[in-house]
Formats: sequence, structure tokens, C-alpha cells
Amino acid sequence: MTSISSASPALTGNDPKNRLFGPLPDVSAEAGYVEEHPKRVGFFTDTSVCIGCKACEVACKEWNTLPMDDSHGTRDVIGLSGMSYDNTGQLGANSWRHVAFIEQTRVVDLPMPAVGLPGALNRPEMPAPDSGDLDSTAKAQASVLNAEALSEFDPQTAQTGADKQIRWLMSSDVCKHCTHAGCLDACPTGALFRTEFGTVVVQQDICNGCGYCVPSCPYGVIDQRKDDGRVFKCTMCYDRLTDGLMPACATACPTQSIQFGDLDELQERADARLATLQSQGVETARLYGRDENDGVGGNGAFFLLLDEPEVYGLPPDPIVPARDLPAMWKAAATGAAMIVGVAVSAVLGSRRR
Amino acid sequence: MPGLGASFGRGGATNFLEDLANSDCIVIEGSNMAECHPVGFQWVTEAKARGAKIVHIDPRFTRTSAIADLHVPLRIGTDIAFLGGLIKYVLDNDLYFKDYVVAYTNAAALVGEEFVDAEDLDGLFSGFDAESGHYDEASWQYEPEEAPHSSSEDPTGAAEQDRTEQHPDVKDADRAQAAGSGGPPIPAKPKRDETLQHPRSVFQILKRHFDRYTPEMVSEVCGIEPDVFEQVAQWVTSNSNRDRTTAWVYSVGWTQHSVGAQYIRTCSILQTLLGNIGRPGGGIMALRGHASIQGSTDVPTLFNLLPGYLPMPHSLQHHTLDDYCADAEGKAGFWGNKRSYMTSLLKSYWGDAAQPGNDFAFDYLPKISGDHSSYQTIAEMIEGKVYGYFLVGENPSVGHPNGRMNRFGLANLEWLVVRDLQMIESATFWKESPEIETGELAPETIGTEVFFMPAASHVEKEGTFTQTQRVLQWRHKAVDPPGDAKSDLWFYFHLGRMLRERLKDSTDPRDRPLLDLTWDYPTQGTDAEPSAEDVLREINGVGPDGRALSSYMQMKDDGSTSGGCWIYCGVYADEVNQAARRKPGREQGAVASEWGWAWPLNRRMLYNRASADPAGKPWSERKKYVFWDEEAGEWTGPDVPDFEKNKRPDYVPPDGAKAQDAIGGADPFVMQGDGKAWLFAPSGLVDGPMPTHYEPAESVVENAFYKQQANPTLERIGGPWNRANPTRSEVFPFQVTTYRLTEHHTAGGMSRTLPYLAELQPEFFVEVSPELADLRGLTHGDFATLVSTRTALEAKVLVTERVRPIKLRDGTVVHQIGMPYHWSYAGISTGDSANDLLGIVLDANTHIQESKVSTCDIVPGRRPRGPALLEFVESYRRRAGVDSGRVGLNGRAPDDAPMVKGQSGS
Amino acid sequence: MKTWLDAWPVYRQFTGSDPLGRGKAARSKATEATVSRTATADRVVQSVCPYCAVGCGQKVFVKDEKVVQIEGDPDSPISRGRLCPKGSASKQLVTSSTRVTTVKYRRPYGTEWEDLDLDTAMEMIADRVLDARRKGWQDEFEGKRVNRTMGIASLGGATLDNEENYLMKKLYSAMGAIQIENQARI
Amino acid sequence: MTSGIATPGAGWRKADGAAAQKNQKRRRRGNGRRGRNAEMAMVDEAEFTSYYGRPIIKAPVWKTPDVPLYLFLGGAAGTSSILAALADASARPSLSRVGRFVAGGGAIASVGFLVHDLGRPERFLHMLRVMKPTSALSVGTYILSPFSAAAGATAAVELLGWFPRLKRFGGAVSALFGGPMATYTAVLLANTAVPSWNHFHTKLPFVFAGSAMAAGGGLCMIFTPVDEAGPARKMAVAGAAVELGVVHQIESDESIVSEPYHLGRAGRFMQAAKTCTAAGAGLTVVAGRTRLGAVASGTLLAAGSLLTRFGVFDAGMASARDPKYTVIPQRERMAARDREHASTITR
Repeated sequence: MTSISSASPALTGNDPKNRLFGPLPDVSAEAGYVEEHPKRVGFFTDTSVCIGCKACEVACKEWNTLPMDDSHGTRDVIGLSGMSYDNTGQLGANSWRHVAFIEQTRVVDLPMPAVGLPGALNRPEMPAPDSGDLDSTAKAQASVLNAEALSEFDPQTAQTGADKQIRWLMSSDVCKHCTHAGCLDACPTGALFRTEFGTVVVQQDICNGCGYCVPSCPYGVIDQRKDDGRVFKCTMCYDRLTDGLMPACATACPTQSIQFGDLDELQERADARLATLQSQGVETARLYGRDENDGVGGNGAFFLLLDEPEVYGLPPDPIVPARDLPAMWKAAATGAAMIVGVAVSAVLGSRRR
Repeated sequence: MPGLGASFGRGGATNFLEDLANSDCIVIEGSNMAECHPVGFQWVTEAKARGAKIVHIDPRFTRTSAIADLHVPLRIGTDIAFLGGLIKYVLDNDLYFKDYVVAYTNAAALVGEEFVDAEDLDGLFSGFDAESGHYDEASWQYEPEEAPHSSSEDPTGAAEQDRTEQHPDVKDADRAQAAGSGGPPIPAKPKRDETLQHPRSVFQILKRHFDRYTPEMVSEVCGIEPDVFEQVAQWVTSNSNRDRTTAWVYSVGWTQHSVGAQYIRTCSILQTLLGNIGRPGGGIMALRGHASIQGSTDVPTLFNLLPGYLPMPHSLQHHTLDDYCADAEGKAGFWGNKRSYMTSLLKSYWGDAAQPGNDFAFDYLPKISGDHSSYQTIAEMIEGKVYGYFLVGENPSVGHPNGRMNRFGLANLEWLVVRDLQMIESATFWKESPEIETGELAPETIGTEVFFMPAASHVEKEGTFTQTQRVLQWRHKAVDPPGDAKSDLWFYFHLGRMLRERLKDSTDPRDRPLLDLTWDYPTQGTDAEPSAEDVLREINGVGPDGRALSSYMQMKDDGSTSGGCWIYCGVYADEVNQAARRKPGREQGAVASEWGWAWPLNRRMLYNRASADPAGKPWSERKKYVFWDEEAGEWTGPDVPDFEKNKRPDYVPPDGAKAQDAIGGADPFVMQGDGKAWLFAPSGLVDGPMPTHYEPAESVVENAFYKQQANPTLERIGGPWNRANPTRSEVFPFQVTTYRLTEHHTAGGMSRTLPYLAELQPEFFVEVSPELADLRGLTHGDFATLVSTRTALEAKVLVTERVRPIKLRDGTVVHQIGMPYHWSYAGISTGDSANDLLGIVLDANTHIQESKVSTCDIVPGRRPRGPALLEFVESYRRRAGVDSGRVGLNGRAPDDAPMVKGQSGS
Repeated sequence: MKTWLDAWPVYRQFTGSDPLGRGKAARSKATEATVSRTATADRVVQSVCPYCAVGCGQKVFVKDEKVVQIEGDPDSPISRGRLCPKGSASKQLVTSSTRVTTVKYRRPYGTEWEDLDLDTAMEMIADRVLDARRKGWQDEFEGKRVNRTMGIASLGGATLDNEENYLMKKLYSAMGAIQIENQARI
Repeated sequence: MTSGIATPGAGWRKADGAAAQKNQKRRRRGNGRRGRNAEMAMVDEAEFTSYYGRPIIKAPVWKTPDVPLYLFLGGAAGTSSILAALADASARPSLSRVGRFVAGGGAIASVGFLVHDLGRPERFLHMLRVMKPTSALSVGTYILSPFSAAAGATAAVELLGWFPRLKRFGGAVSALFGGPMATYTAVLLANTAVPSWNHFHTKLPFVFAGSAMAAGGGLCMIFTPVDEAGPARKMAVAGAAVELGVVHQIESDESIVSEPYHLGRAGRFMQAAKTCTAAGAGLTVVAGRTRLGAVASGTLLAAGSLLTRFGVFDAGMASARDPKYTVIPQRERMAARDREHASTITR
């Protein structure tokens, strides 16, 4: 029998088994599934093949019967966000998958050709068009684009026009099912728990809506449903997993941008995919959440990105808050002792009457 | 699609989606595949993962472009110029697949001396009659091997046929579409020059025709850099040879143009020259937009077709069954058996009442006499000539261009039956349409009686869909439909039953067709649902022994067989519903022949005999597919050979051979009269034997190729409710294109009503370039108003660099506006309807509207409301010098409308 | 007592293998009873997606005569079990609360919908079809025999089944209606 | 990832054309309070990227004023209970009585606020399902429960005048939990991903400890006769000094996450808090021995403490809502790691 105190790295500051931070080879065993348990499963989201169709979002909502969402937890308020084709906005209590859309350009260093148009002349109320500078335009076009330049071009990037290159990044975000999950650490009721599959799930019969998990997630995943009071997030379709099925989003994903499977196998696949892309010259490709030495011990749901994480709304270097928990408790204990000390000296130092 | 039909003999996609994974290069043009067919797109991403080059040619940078290796932002409506440029590139640089072209195409055929190319007539071919706007195809014909009629058994009939074939009313009746399965008839076999050197050989004509499609010209017309063109040309040609194949993918981005069929023709020519047809990883993939749009042309509810692409009888041509079959009698290929197919159809319709003595009840069929297509019918509705209208799962008020005109049509009916799942706009036009707000319509003036009949959803009934690659898939019924909802099968069966009951004592001969109809389908369940399986069996056909036929080759012209759609014959072979086959894909080979059933005869890749060389050997090991097994004496491979199984590759048809026997052993295009793929189409298309670049009907650019600005045969429907924006008008200075988004479905009845989809694209928006936004003062996220001669709309503005202004060499800049068309006033996600902005101009081949390109103006802010909107649009018309668009009561022409107090036309 | 204590996760924390209470010890009754609704469905029916023409296979799960889930059919060689957002929303399409499931009738010049019995509606439509057919009838057109009616037109969506299209064209042809069109034209 | 924050995406920029999307270009207070090396300066100039300016982490869903009030009351109650127990032991019945009332009242009210803040208040007992050292709220539950029970009961019997021995025992128990009660709430805030809380995880407990002493002492001063209130005054002044000192450390920290303590509403709260606390402490020293002075200074101290809680709370909320407070420190951390890594390699 283990006693709480001896097993509580948070309080003792002694974390030799990496229970708060660092690589953890078997998350399920750490969570008490010491006997035979399934291998840890996860998602590998390869954004280089994402077509932004949002099938994942819909399949998720259908399976989990989530309410319609404006991403702030209130219902029936919909409107165009203006954020490219993303009208979901962010992960939330009602959106457990969120496809981010990022339109980017890379300007080819050229004077922008002037713009004119037929028919604007007789519209005096409109700004008068500049007359097109034929020569510079033509020259620019001729000098910039040649077959050689194109073949050197980042294969992930489609080309449009001479003066700028365009790419449109899409990425389906989801709960990371961290090795060290801030939400799980924070939950005071045990509503959040780690499953035998190594995933992190909210038990809706337990959650009392304290909301502590919400700011504890370094990715901003979990959120409270205002009219319900409880918190919600991706369960990696725990119920489907118990039936031997894949999560709804991965089942639907048309291009296998979302891949589900045993985490170790996904990691191998991701490494191979990264190598392929890099050999094709996609220099911007990188894995995110793959590294078990990162601040959350690696993610159960990790990504291949084509730009910096923050471009997609992901934190570049997330750290599970509990990493510093021993230090915090130490400071709190010192603070408490200080109070007692101050109080005692105040009493002793005061003359009676 | 006549573009494919006239080229290869069948209108269906030549390959299947899974086969795209075998491509070495995929060009997606006129399609936004990743957005509109996301699940099909998995085969493109798979090809890409295997190293294939993916090119996306589209005016907009879309979600397809995002995954492509190269995006080519060509100007809207210039695909023929681009593809023509590629054809020239291939011909000039001798990059065509020589052995393939000589053996399998009509390159060597000689064209008659009377033919004059568009090159020499400034954009018109010989035979054009400016008055009627129609071509006479006589001068486009081959130079015959022998005198034209000597081989025909029915010289008089054929001559008659030839004369009427060119009648404008017959042309209007859309004969081209009858090439859906079976190429257009040709009078005789042509003279050939196997060296391809004869100046009147198709090959040389083609060379001359495309001579002016230089890279510079392509660059100028399409607004792209010559190097981008060069890159595409290089990828495509280096991936088209014995070892490699290139696939082309298109969709309504091609068909919805006034030269839509010719877009597809241009691609067909290119793909044929490159030897990519009938080979794995090659072909032309036509992506249809609806679950069974292929099925809806195969088993058509189209005015000009009977099932299996048999033409609807025409009043000028087809008085008897003999007349009807005259063009086919004694001809090679498909046409040779037309009488068997038609007789079987008539037997399916009228059973015992169809006897040799009464021409198998041929006369029971009503005759068409011109264009009775949808838009023509709408125009007639407005004139009050049509009394009743059925809308069955269709929402023309939103889904059709010029919604206002469509709604005027509906407002002038006596009655309207709408069958749908949700309360769609076409059912509520009488109280909620935009014209109520403008005062053009009012419930009190609309006499249309409307019946909304709830329909069953796809899981509440059984039946087959034919998907984009011609595969029929049976859907099993999961649950009963709710409430009064019924399947369309139920509705039509019982409606027919009730009509027959009402007429059962009638002696009027006009009621005989109804009373003699075979209409005794067994029903099941409490609501007496007819058996769809029984209907499918009837479509399949039954032989004299009472058993289901297994092939259309068994069909007879003596009335001993029946069959409702000859190309579907075999779907019920061995009395088994073959469309219901569900052998898991992973348990079969890549072709997966045991999943569902594909027409014809379960062939998944059409013309696959062309995957072998003339001697029957695979062109290469890498691209091995169907080949001749000498030992077994048959064609073999992973797919069903699209060829007679035991016809030797060296088979030469004997003199006087008919039908399939007249097709040689090295002629893969078995549906064509000559067994060849057509680089030059002597018939089958009404607007020219070869494609030429014309500007769209509404364009801001002058045609740089020819004096002829737009397609000379394009079809317009005139009226105050369908005004056209003048070409190169300064009042309408911007091009606008319509399209779909992944998150919605066409007119939105199946998506705007669903919360999960509505929230993903919650509002109507338009996409504009930052340059246009600057020019017009448009603000991202704010409203803008778009105006045409039809109406004005408001939409939220998305400013995006994905839309690019096209800079032409003469300095003009063409601004293009993108406009998804899913919205209207009903449902959860609402907005103005994009289609209201468009006019109706039609491709004369298909009567499909040009909704992919038109012109408009755009200004910041919201549109005027109520009657002010009418005045706003009218002021644009005035400025553009266009006739008034004011209408009278219920949208009728102001003159013949009865005057109602306070409501007179201007 | 033991059982009662066992039900208290803190006790399980102290006595079991999950001292931090982040896994096994924290499991609730509902969690232990988790079951997928695909597992409890009465039957699974193979169907095809009704949206675009790719023709993705769908599996329809039915429980108590209600559709409880629609998802991709991995058996399909065309779609391999995948669906787009529309296909994924099929259950919502089928079970939509805004679906109209009774006949609605708008009389001429009426301003509101009225309810109508299905049988009555069918009778009324049959009457109107015969009437319009008669009024629009043409034996001849420009001197040529056409034996048709111009009084009835039809426009079908391309989500009609082949069997439905077939019956429609057959019936329309027999009644002489020719202005029969389909989304396929659009 | 060596490209560093100066070149996110190797030249790729968000293609917007939309003014709405251009709001995330710059950063940072410009007062040049930076010491470090040139590399840091380069970091300063870097643009930081975000997804349309959207926050990366979710701001706490806790209600205000419930939670700041809870923080305040818990602290005041905790320190008061200690003061009360010691007063009892040192025969200061008035101070002890007042301390017990403040502790009891504060404890009961905190429980009320805590329960009210739950999304599903009826499930507040679920807090006792598990005991999680990783969760400050769980640990806090096992502090708050005995504390509030003991403090509440003690106050009750004090009021009723029953069971004097039990009262003393209850007072002792609540005093035992009083210290943790006052400081665990700092861990509650710090053990989150909220940048302006988490970064100061070793400082916040002292802010809260100081603030709690100022509040507890201040409140006791108000109600205790000045003769007996000496310990309260001393504790209050000491607490105020600690609070002011540590808050100053936080506000002058290098990191950008100290910025929210200066800006906006949080900045105004913090400024007012400092003013109140400093004034209260000064007034205590000067006039704490007069009844009026005790009331005034006690009130100021309590108000200062309350404002500090609101300020800290708001600063955290503000830091959660702006992605720059999440991204920039993380980028700096990565850059530092890279430098360290580079130096180990060259060594």
C-alpha cells in the first residue's frame, strides 16, 4: 500500500518517476492501470494533407451530439468570422475539433504593378484607376517566374502569380491528450481521468463545473458550457474505443490528415512523413507535440505543421503548470509558516494591556 | 456529356476515382475537387504521396490549390485557350503518343473538301446560318471511302434523316446529348491517310486549327505567365507516354459555360493525343455534383432523352419506329442495335400492348418539337402556357440562375407540387420571396395552388444511385419515413395508379398509353410502397424465358425481350441485384469489380482495350491493364474488358458487317461508328467540329483570337426578367463566378437547414482581391452590393489574396469576384441568393447555363430594399443601355399583363 | 462497509495503484458502464451518401426504429469509410427537427399554409394532372403528330433514385408530358 | 526550431488584406527596463505571431467578484484564526473573540462563494470524491473543509457562549489550517497556464500571505479594543510590508507577463491596492492606537488586500486573453534554451 504523501511528488517535491513532468513511458500504468491495458492511442494530424473540409468537426459533433456553437459557449449565434474559412474560431466546449485556416503570402521582391480596370473611367465617384505600367509588369513577370524557380519551389506551396506566392494552411486542432495533462492535474473531483487507452476524458456524471481545468490547460482546449455548467472536451471517442472503433473524426477524415492509432506507431509514421517532406524541400515542416521531452511529456495527439505553432494558435513551448507544483507548495508552506511566525511574534511582541 | 460522348462514344467519366491513385500527373481544371468532392480527393492525395504532380487550374486559389503542386490562376472562361495551347505544344513538339494516335483515333481520316475552318472564317466554321444561329454540319463530314448511301439498306430513310437532322428545331432538341452512350452517327467510313500528312487529314486540320494557340497567346488570353504554361505543358507531356499517364479532372467549372461542351472536347483531344484514354491513371474524370446525376441522365428525366440515351422521338423525324431507327440501321457500333434497345424499352413500358403490328406502341410516345428544356419551360410558365409543375427534390428558386425569373414562372402556374424534406424557397415563393419585398409579387395576386408533399430521405427508401463513375450502388432501407413523408417511387406509382383508375372507362385513344402501361408493381408494407427492386429488374430487362437478361447483347428487336434502360442491362443478371453487392474493397483487387455494378456491363474503366497496343500487348508493364491472352483466346485483366471478350486484336470486319461486328479488333472506342476516338467531330456537336476559344457571353475582354466574340450558337431566352449584361460594358466592369463550398450543398436545402453545416459557413459572402477592395472601397467583413441587369444582391466581403486580378498584356486588369451560391432566405444560415444575379445563357449543345462566368458591378454597403431595389437595378440597366427589366403582374411582360390597379409596367 | 468504501475514490487511491487519483481510482459508475451506441444498435444498414456524386458508402445504425448514427462504410472501395462534412451530417439531415412531415397546402391567392390530409392531397393532384393534361393537349404541332400535353412540366433533383427517375419518365411519357427535366441539366 | 522568432515560417506572412487581422504586430511596454544582452534586444523587436489575435489559452471561467472575494475572505479568515488562537492563549479575549468571528464569518462566506462559483453547485460534495495533491483546488478543499468547519463552529460557540473547551479546541484546529488557508489560494492561481499567475508561482504565495495578514490584522483591528489589538496591528503592518514588497518585485519583473499588473483595470486595482495598503500601514503606525485610527487604518488595509486580490485576478485574466503573453515568454524560453544548447555544443 502506497500512502498519499509518499506518492505525492506534488507535495514532496520529489518526482523520480516523472509523475508531474518529463517523459513517461506508460501513462496508463502511471494512472493505475497496472495490469494488462491497451496500448496508448493517439492522433497524428498531418496538416500537409489537410483540405480544410471540416468533416472532423461535423463527425465529432454528430457522434458526441454537441450543440451548435459560436465558439463562446453560447448557442444559436452564428456569423461570418472573417478569419478565412474558419467560422468555428477555436476549440471549446461545443467544438472538440477546430480547423484553422491561415492564408499566407510571400512577396517576391518586386515593385507591385499598378492596377487599372476596364470600366472604371466613367465612374467618377470611384477612385481613379492607375494606368497599368505594361513594361514593368511584363518584365517582372518574365524575370521572376521560370521553370527552374518553380521546381525549386516548396512543393507544399501552390503558386499564384508573379509578384507573390500564396499558401493556405489548414490544420485540424484537437485536445492533445497530454502525457502530463494540466486539466487532469487540476480537476478536484476526479471527473477528469486518464483512461486505460492513455487518453484524458471528462466524466460528465462527476464534473461539478468548478472550471479549474479551463485555465490549467496550456493549449486552451477544455471549456465550460455556460448553460450546462460542466466542462467538455474531446474524449477521443472513449465510447467508440471501447467498441473497437476509431474516433469519429479520424474515421471521417477524407485525406487521412487525421490518423488514429497506437501512439508509438503514429510517431514512427510521423517521423517518416517528416523525413519525406524535408527531402522534398518542405523546409517549414516540423512535428509538434511529438517530443516526449517537451513541457507536457509529449502529446497523445500531435501534429505535423508547416509553420510555427503560434501561427495555428498553438503555444510554441507549452509547459504543464504542475511542473512547478512542488515549488509552489513549498512557497505556500513557507508563506503559511511566515504567517504563523509573524502572528506569534506579533503576539509575543505586544504588551498585554 | 456530349463533349465526352462525341469524342469517345459515351458521356460517362472514362475512368474511376480509385484509378486516380495510379496517375503520374493529375490536372484538376474546372473543378474544385478538394472542396466539392473531398472524399474522392483522397485518391489525388494518394497519387501525390506516390509522387504524382498535382496541377490545379482555376481562377481562384481554393482548398484544392492548397494541396496542389502548382496552381494556375487563369482568367475565368479561358480554358479552351489554355488547353488549345497545350494541344499546339504537343503537336509542335511531336509529343503525342504516335502509335496510339494513328491506331486509335480519327487522326488519319480525311475531311471533305467543303470544310472551312474557323481559322479562315474569323471564328466561324463553314455551314453557319447567321439568321437561325445554327450550323449545318454537312460540310464537316469525312470524305467517304465510297459513295455515302451505297452501304445503307434504307437509302430513303437515311436521306430523310440527314435532311431533318440539320433542322433548327431538331438541333434545339439537343441531339448532342444522345451521344451519352453511343457516338453520333456517321454516314460512312472515311478515307484515311495513315501517314497523317494529307492536308485534309484530321491531324493536319487540327494542327492548323490550333496553330494560333501559342504560349504567348495563351499567356495573353488567360492572363498567366508563359513559364507557368510551360511548366504545366512539361509536366503533362513528360507524364504521358507508354510508361506514364496523366489524368484530367473536371466538373461543372467546365460544363456551366456557353462553350461548356467544347471545353470538354478540347480536353478530350489533348488526352487522346497524349494517349491517356482507356489507360490506368489516365482518362478524363467527370465529377458530378449530385448523388445520382449520372443516373439522372442514364435513366433520364430529361426532355430529349429516353433511358439509355435513346433520343426522345422528334415530330419532324420520327413518325414510326423505322424512322426512329433509320440513322442506325446497318451502321457500325452501337447504332447497329438501336432497334433492339428501343423495342425492349417499348416492351418494358407497354408490355403486351406493344406488338410488331402496332410498331411496338412507338406511337404512344409523345414527340418533342424543339427545345423543351427547363429554362424554356420557365419562360412558357411566365406566359401562362404551363398549368402544373412538379418539383421533386429540386429548388430552382435558389439553385437556378436568375431566381427572379424562376419565381415568376412559379407564380403563373395553376398548381405546383413540391416534394422535399424541408420547406424550401421554391415552395414559399408566394409569401417570402425577394419579389414580395420589391412589390413585384404578392400572395393576393398569385393564383398558384401549392402542394408541399413531404419526401422520404435516402435512408427511408431503397433504390440505386449512379455515382460519378457510373457505378450503381443499392441503398438498403433503414427506417420508415416519418409522418406523411413518402418516397418519390411511392408518389409516382400511386399517382399513376390513380390516373389509370380515373381513366379506366375511357375510350379516348389519347388515354391508351396510360391504360396500357405496365404498372403492376408489387407493393409492400402498410403504406403500399412499390418494390424498387422490381423496378430495377424491369430496367435491367427480361428475356423470353422470363429471366433477367445479363447483357444488352441479348436484347432483340422482335419484342421477345424487354428492358427499361439498355445500358443498365446486367444490373440484375442472374436474378441478383448486382448493385447491392458489397464485397469489402479490402478483400478484392484495386478495381473492386464486386462492389456495386457499373454500366456498361460492370466495366469500371471505359475503352480499356486502349490500354493495350493494337496487337493486344500492354503498352508497358507499368501501365498494364487489359490485354489479349492469345492462349485463352480472350481479353483479360483486372477489369471487365470494354470490348468483345473473344474478338481478336487482328480482327478486320468483313465487308457489309454491321453493329459490333463492324468494329475492328484494334478499335477500342466500340461505341463510335468507326471505333475511333474523335479528334475532329464531324457530327455530335452543334457548335463546331473542333473547339475554338470564344469569350463568355458576358465578358469584359475582347476575344483576342477571332472577330467572333462569343459562341455564335449560344442560346438566349429573352424577356424583361432575363436581360443580358452587354459585353465589355463599363457599367458591369468585373467578372463574377459562382461556386460551391465544402460545407454546403447546392441550393442549400440539405445544408442550410442543418445546424452543424450552417454554422461552418454561416453567411453569404463574396471573395474579392485586395486590389478590387481598394479600388471599390470594400471592407473585409462588411457588406457589399453586387449588381447585374437582373438584380442586386448584398453579401459580406471576404478580402483575400486567393482571388487575383488578372493583368492582361494590353495593360487592362480583369477583376474577378468569387460568389458561392448556397444561400437564400430559408434555413439557419441565410443570405441573398447568388444565382439571382445571373442571367440565363445556354450552351446550345446541352442547354446548360453559363453560371460560371458573368459580369457585375460591386459597391460598398447594403443593397436598397423594397421598390428602391428595382429602381436601383433599373438605373444600371439604363446606364448600360439595356432594355427595361420592369415587369407586369406576377412577372409577366408589361404589355400583355392585365392591368391591375396601381401596378403597371413602366 | 467494504463495498461502500470501495465506491469512494479516495479509498481506492489509498489502497490501489493510482495514488494520485488521476486514473483508475477516479473512474465513475457511468464510465465503467460506457458503451458505444454503435454496439447497442438493433441493426446496421448499408447505404450511400445523398450529397455529391462520389457515392460514399454509409453505415446507418438503427435503434428502436430511429437512426442513431450514420458514418462512413469502410467496406466501400470508393470512399474507404470516409465522409466529408456533409456526409458526416447525414444523421442530422435525416433526423432534422425542421423536416416537414405532413402535407402543406396553399390555396390560390392564399396567404398561409393549411394542413391537408395525404389522401386528399393525392386525389386533388390526380384531378389536376388530368385537367392540365387535357388543357395542354396537342395531337399535332405544326402539322406533325406529337400526341402530347404541354400543360405539365416536371423538374427532378439529381438525388432521385434510378428507379424513381424511371417510373417518372415512364408515367410522364404515358400521360404525354414532355417538359420533364432534371438537375442533370443544371 | 532554429529559425527563431524573428522569422516565423521563413518569410510567410499572413495574407490578410483585412485590417481586422492586422492587430497583432507589436508588443511590450516601451519603458526600456531591460538589462540583458543584445540577443534579448533582438527578441524585443520581433513581431509575434498569433492566430488572428485569438487567445491561445482559455481565460478562467471563474466569476468575479466571487473568486476575488473568496481569495480575500479566505486569507483574512485564515490569518484571523491564527491571531484568535494566539490571542486566546495569551489571554486577549476580545481579540480572540473578534478573530474567531472574522475567521468563522470569512470561512462560511468563502464556502458560499466557492459553491456559488461552481457550474453545478449541487455537486459541490464531489470535491470530496478524490484527494489530489496535483490539484490546488483539491488540496484546498481538504484545507477549506476542516478550516471552515472548525472556524465556523468556533465562531458559533463563541457567539452562543457554549462549550468553552470545545471552543478552544476548534480555535486551535482552525488556526492549524489558517496558514494554508491563506496561501493555498496563491497556488490555486499559480498552478494554471495563466501567464501572469504561473510565472510568479513562487511569489504569489507571499503576496497572498502578506495580503492575508494585512486583511486579517486590519479587520481585527477594526473591531478589537485598541488595548488588545496590538498583535493585530503588528501582523497587519508586517503583512502590508510583505505584500507591498513582493508586489513590487512582481511589477518590476523582467518578463512581459508582469505587464498586465500595470495595465488597464488590473493596473488601476494594483495601484489603488498599493495606495490603500501603504496608507493603512502608515496610519496604523501613526494612529493605530486610537479607536478612529484603528478603524480607518484597518479598513484601508482590508481594502488594500481586497484590491490586491482583484488586481491579481484581473491581471491574470488579461494575460490569458492576449496571446502575446503566452507566446512571447515561451519564445524567449525557447531562445534561451537554444542559446544554452548552442553553448554546450561549442564547449
